[in-house]
Amino acid sequence: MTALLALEGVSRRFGGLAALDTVTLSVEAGEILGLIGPNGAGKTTLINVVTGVHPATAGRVLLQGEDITRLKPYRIARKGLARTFQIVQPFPRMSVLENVAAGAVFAGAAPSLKEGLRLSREHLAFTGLAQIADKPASTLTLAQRKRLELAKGLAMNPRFLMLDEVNAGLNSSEVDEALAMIRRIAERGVTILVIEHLMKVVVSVSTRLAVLHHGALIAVGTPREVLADRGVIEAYLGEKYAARLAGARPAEGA
Amino acid sequence: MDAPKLSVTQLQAGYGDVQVLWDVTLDVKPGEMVCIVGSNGAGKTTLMRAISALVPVSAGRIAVDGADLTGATPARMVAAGVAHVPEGRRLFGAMSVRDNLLMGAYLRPDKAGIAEDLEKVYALFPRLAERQKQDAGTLSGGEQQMCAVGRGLMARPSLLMIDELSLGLAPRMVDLLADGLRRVNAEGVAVLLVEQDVMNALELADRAFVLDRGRVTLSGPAAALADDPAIREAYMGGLAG
Amino acid sequence: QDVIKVGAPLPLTGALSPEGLKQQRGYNLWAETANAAGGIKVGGKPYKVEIVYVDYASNTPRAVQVAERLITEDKANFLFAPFGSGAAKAASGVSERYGIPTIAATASSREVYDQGYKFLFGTFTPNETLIDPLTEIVSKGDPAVKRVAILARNDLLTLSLANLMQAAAKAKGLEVVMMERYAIGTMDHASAITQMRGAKPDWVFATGYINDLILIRKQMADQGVSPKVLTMIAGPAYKEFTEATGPLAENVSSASWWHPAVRYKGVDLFGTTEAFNAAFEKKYNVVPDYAEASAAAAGAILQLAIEKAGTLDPAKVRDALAAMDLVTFYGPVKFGPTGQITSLEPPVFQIQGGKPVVVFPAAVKQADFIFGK
Amino acid sequence: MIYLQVLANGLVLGGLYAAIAVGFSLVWGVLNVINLLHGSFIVLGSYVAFFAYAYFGIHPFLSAGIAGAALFALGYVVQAGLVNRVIAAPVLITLILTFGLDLILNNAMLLAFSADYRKVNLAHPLGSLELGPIFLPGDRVAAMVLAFLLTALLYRVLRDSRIGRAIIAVRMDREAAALMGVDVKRINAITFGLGAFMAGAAGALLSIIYPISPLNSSLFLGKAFVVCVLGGLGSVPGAMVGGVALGLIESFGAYWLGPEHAITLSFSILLVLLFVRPSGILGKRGYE
Amino acid sequence: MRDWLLLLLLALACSLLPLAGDNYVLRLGTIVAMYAVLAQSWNFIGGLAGYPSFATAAFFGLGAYTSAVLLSYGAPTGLAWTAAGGMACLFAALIGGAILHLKGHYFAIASLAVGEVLREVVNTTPDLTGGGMGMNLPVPKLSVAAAAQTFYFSMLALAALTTAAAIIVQRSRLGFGLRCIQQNEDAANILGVNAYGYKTAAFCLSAVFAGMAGAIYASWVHYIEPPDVFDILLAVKPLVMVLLGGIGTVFGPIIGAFLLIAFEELVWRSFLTIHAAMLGGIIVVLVLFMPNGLLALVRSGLARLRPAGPKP
Ligand SMILES: Nc1ncnc2c1ncn2[C@@H]1O[C@H](COP(=O)(O)OP(=O)(O)OP(=O)(O)O)[C@@H](O)[C@H]1O
Ligand SMILES: Nc1ncnc2c1ncn2[C@@H]1O[C@H](COP(=O)(O)OP(=O)(O)OP(=O)(O)O)[C@@H](O)[C@H]1O
Ligand SMILES: [Mg+2]
Ligand SMILES: [Mg+2]
Repeated sequence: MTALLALEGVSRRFGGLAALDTVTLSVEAGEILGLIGPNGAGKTTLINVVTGVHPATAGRVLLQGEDITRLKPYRIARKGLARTFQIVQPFPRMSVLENVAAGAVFAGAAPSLKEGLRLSREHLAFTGLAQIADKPASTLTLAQRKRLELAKGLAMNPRFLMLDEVNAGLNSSEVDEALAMIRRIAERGVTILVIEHLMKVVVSVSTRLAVLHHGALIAVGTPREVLADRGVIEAYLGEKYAARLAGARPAEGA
Repeated sequence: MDAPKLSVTQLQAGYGDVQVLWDVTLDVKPGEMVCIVGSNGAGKTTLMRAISALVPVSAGRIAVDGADLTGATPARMVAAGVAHVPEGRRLFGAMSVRDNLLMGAYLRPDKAGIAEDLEKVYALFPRLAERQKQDAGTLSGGEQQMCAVGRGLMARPSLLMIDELSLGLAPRMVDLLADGLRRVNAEGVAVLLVEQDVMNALELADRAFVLDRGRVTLSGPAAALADDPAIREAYMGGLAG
Repeated sequence: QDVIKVGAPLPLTGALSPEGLKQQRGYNLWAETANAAGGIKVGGKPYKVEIVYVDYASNTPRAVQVAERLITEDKANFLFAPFGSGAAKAASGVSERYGIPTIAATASSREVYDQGYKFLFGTFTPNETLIDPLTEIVSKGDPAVKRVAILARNDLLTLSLANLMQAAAKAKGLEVVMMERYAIGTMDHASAITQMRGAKPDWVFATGYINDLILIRKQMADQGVSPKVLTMIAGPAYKEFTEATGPLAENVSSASWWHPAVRYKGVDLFGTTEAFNAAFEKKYNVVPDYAEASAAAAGAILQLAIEKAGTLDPAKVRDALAAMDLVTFYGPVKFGPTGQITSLEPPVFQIQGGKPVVVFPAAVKQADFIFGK
Repeated sequence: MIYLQVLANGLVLGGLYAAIAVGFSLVWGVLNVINLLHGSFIVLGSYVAFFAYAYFGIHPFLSAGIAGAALFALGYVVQAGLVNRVIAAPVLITLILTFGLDLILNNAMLLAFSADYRKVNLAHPLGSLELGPIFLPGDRVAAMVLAFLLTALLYRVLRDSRIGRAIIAVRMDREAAALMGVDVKRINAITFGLGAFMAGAAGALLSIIYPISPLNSSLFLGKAFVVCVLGGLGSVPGAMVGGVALGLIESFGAYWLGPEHAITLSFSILLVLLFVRPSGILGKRGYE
Repeated sequence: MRDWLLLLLLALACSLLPLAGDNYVLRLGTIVAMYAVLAQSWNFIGGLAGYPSFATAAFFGLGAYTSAVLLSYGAPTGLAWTAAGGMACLFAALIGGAILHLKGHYFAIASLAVGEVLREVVNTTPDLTGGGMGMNLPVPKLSVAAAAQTFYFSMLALAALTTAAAIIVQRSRLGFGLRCIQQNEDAANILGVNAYGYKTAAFCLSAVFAGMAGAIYASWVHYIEPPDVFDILLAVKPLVMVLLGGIGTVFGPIIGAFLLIAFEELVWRSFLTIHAAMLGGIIVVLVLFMPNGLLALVRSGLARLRPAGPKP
């Protein structure tokens, strides 16, 4: 069976800097792939490459075998690939509801504006934004905006959803709710890529983990294997966190 | 007893018609490290912005070293010794690291002192010394955060306010920054901290305030709060991660 | 008391405002003189003259709008056309439709009068009447003048003059070694002048507004271009030109539709040219130039036509204008079949000793044409 | 040989264009305000020089300083009193505001000075310098050198002084600059004032070259626009490079294609440049 | 539905103008209608998509000249007017491909430059357009009153048509997409909005009506010159009008056009040599003291009449 999404030797350069360096990685339908790595490792760039925001300078991106490397972002979106932005990108002077409706309408999930609005209400309820549906997006807090990103992505009715630090800025108990939500999305059959620096999220939700460092993949495997990897600890976790994690290990997958 | 470094009394503030802060009262003593805990949207950022005079205050009082500074300008607050490391870092992206740090010392006339403090910041964050010529916008997230904290220190503040110390930082970076902050505090700089990783924050701080929907609902020594089951339930989700 | 209203759309602000203000001075002098003399007698009854000025901000569409407003709202009996050929042409369509006699004081291009309009009259002769005497004088005066360079502003009047000049030069057997247009709003002529220097002309003919010509004159000096003959139209007739260029104005030749040195004995309210000059100098402290005189003449001519018609009826006044054949301080006045004046012989003049002196026609000549080395 | 003359023409013209544009570029790039008053500021500078020469015999090379100072004051007041009130509004709002202010200022100048063209006629002009086959207009070259010196001075101020750092900081992030203790409104006013200073000084220098009239303001403004976009916004060296580039383009364009096409050519090149390199020749990318 | 009703009422009310005023009033009415078209046109690209275009003058001039050239070759008026719109639209599609990837000020400048280049092109093709000498159009064989009414109703009809297009667009996917682009183009793209296509559509919409307005204008004044029909004010004024009336709204541009022309006329009548300054003063006061005042006033009034965009 072909993978849902496959990167074959993908590189992306910005001037002299190789933000992604010949990355080969595939994502199987139904999994939740965690992507971690130090700041500036190239995680966000990877999403940008897949969604066509910054097309790869070398290599290919395949969606179920079809080459989408050079497609325009809006075409990729209509193929069922949705993402959130790490630096959130709301439509500031539109209401939360309209923001979400845009996702439903333009990605092809809703045949009409009206239907888009109806669907959006459901997504808002699901993501817990229903009470603030009519607020302009510019007045939300950072965490709410991240949640809004998620709702917009969901409204696109994607096959594959890429989440770039949507849980940053949440405290631990808020993270718990968010985790439950991500799992429920996965249960609907959506394949998910999560980027997060909160180990709690990464460890508990990912079925597989990939680690980027200086644009290159340095480890791929189960969370347990990857987090025990010496290279990963040195480059990313630091000893203190490794220790904390080791203590918390039993909770994994709870 | 000394006048508190910062005292906020019965503060009310918000945006336009939306009131966010309700009768917030809080203080930071000289040399103390205090953290503010609260779920998102509680008004932590708004509180810091109100103290820095970026958000207008509709009622209440803000005093630094006993002097009333309610309704002052951001520049006055800096002059009074309050430096603010804002949410999202807000570095001057196309300026070099060094120039960013020098901007932190904008109001200071003492050239010699500035040079000295620059060396101190470099000693605290050796990475910044390596990158001093680089444009701040091209730094990685963690380096940017170091630069932002360093910039705050360059004002030679007696009170440093940091909003979201660890947001978006890799775990290893968080450790490095926390160590740095401890050292700064040990030299007598009072710190007011907002941090989502509540366990980490309570570990660092001497005292903590809990902000809930714009009101202070709880305060006390950090260690005590860290053991409070209600706090653990509400903000740590049972398990630290 | 009864008044005769004359509508005058003028460019009092914007790019053409210097011209608009000049015209206004001419009109005002006429109106004040006429009113001081008891107004205009129409069928024995005296009427006061009132000129209704409206600024059209140097914007032609506005000029058209103003013309309609003056006719319908302000109930103007007669109209003075807006400044220049383009705007006069556009606005005359309105007055034609309403049948309001309109005198254009500053429109010379044939195209303005070729439209078959019955109510439009103009006090400037066609452009070639400026060019032909000039080429005559120069080609007769110095056979060594052979090579002509033309630099023209890409605008209705200025371009038309340059085209006529090109044709006239060729007809006189002169060689046109350069013919360039420059865009409106050109801030630098150095390259054109470099090219001019390369073409080694004996005669440089430049057209433009006063600011263009001041700049061209200056930049010619900068690059050491000093032809035997330098002709510039239409700046040198104005005092500002000599003031701004100082010694560089010396020997610049030009032609215009009128010059204060001409001498006519008219039947109009000013009488002789000298009397007009004196009245103008008394009021404004300067010698009138052709635009100012033409504006005053437009008023005087209108007054004569009204008095002749003995009524304010527009059609009758129009007929009086069409039939007019007499002499004014401005010169003999007779309009051709298109409405454009045909009876004037425009003078050629040259700056000598810092002053414009007439070198043609012979009747009013003050000095001989001077050729450079 | 003739190309050397055309080249010289272009360089001299370019120097003047740079002088015209540098203040405009500063205000646009730093404050994000398209200052439509700029052209009228230049003309006002010319009048200061004109009257200083006419009544006190002060040479425009000296009165450039006076004109600059006067315009600085005017610019400071305009920004502090008016523009600052809407500085955070969308760019169209500030554009419209300066449009309205320009109508007022220009109209006032027309009433005060009339539209007549005047010119400073120096009693002792420098004449033409002949370098072999090349003629250089002495006063123009001197004015250009002065303009370059002033611009270099401005560049140093922006680069190396505390105020300069603050100006740049405000450009990048107003709020963060405020958190550094920068009085943002004052810095805005100073920046606008500096832009006006450069306009005034440029106007004084231009008074010996161009006929002076309030009607010229839109011409100057148009050139400033093109130069800014050519060179890159908000950068002093960018304005220099853009000015010289435009001077050369117009000069060679006029020579090769005829003067009537020079302006078309410059706009066409501008369009092409916008297409391939929107940030201008020296501008920084990613800056809107 | 309310929008349509309002439009109908407005159009009816305006059709009564010939009963109430003389030819000069009709001329003013024609000018207001013309600027309403231009403001409405600008609103498609400037208000909805948020691209500060100064190309209105270019479209207007192009339309005027296209129609004038066709008429001079004997084409019937209706055809010439329609072709002018088509030509402007085609031109917008072509030029849009080149400049719509620019943002903010850069787009503004590019769109301004487009008009300048067109003007110079016309200036330098005297054989076709008369160049700097301008161009004469056939004078319609109508009485003064009939001509005034004909052009008034033509312009009015065009304004109504443009407004109808605005209403349709505002409620369509296109309008929604344009609003998304205006607020955050990157985000819009990622949600599946074909931003480039939408922007081009908006640019073409803003061209077609402006081009036709230029064509009607040319027939109306029957003499055009490059400086008149490519006048930069033709690009600036619609923008001021939209800001006055309410950016991104359906009736804002119309209100703005009416208000600005009315202001101008009043000021112009009352102050001979300082009318420019007075107009400037009014603009300054509006911007400074009611930046949202007038705008918000009109808007909140409209909001009550009209549900904004896709609301339930
Ligand atoms: N548009 C761009 N132009 C130039 N450099 C870029 C650009 N986008 C990213 N980079 C650089 O590429 C590298 C990778 O960036 P990326 O945003 O992918 O990191 P990341 O792994 O997401 O980091 P973080 O965890 O801090 O979000 C960084 O060094 C960054 O500075
Ligand atoms: N610019 C604004 N306009 C209107 N309301 C705002 C604005 N910024 C924030 N708010 C509102 O103020 C409230 C408090 O926001 P604030 O950013 O202070 O919260 P916070 O505690 O810092 O949250 P977080 O942990 O997510 O950063 C929220 O309800 C938010 O919607
Ligand atoms: Mg990232
Ligand atoms: Mg916050």
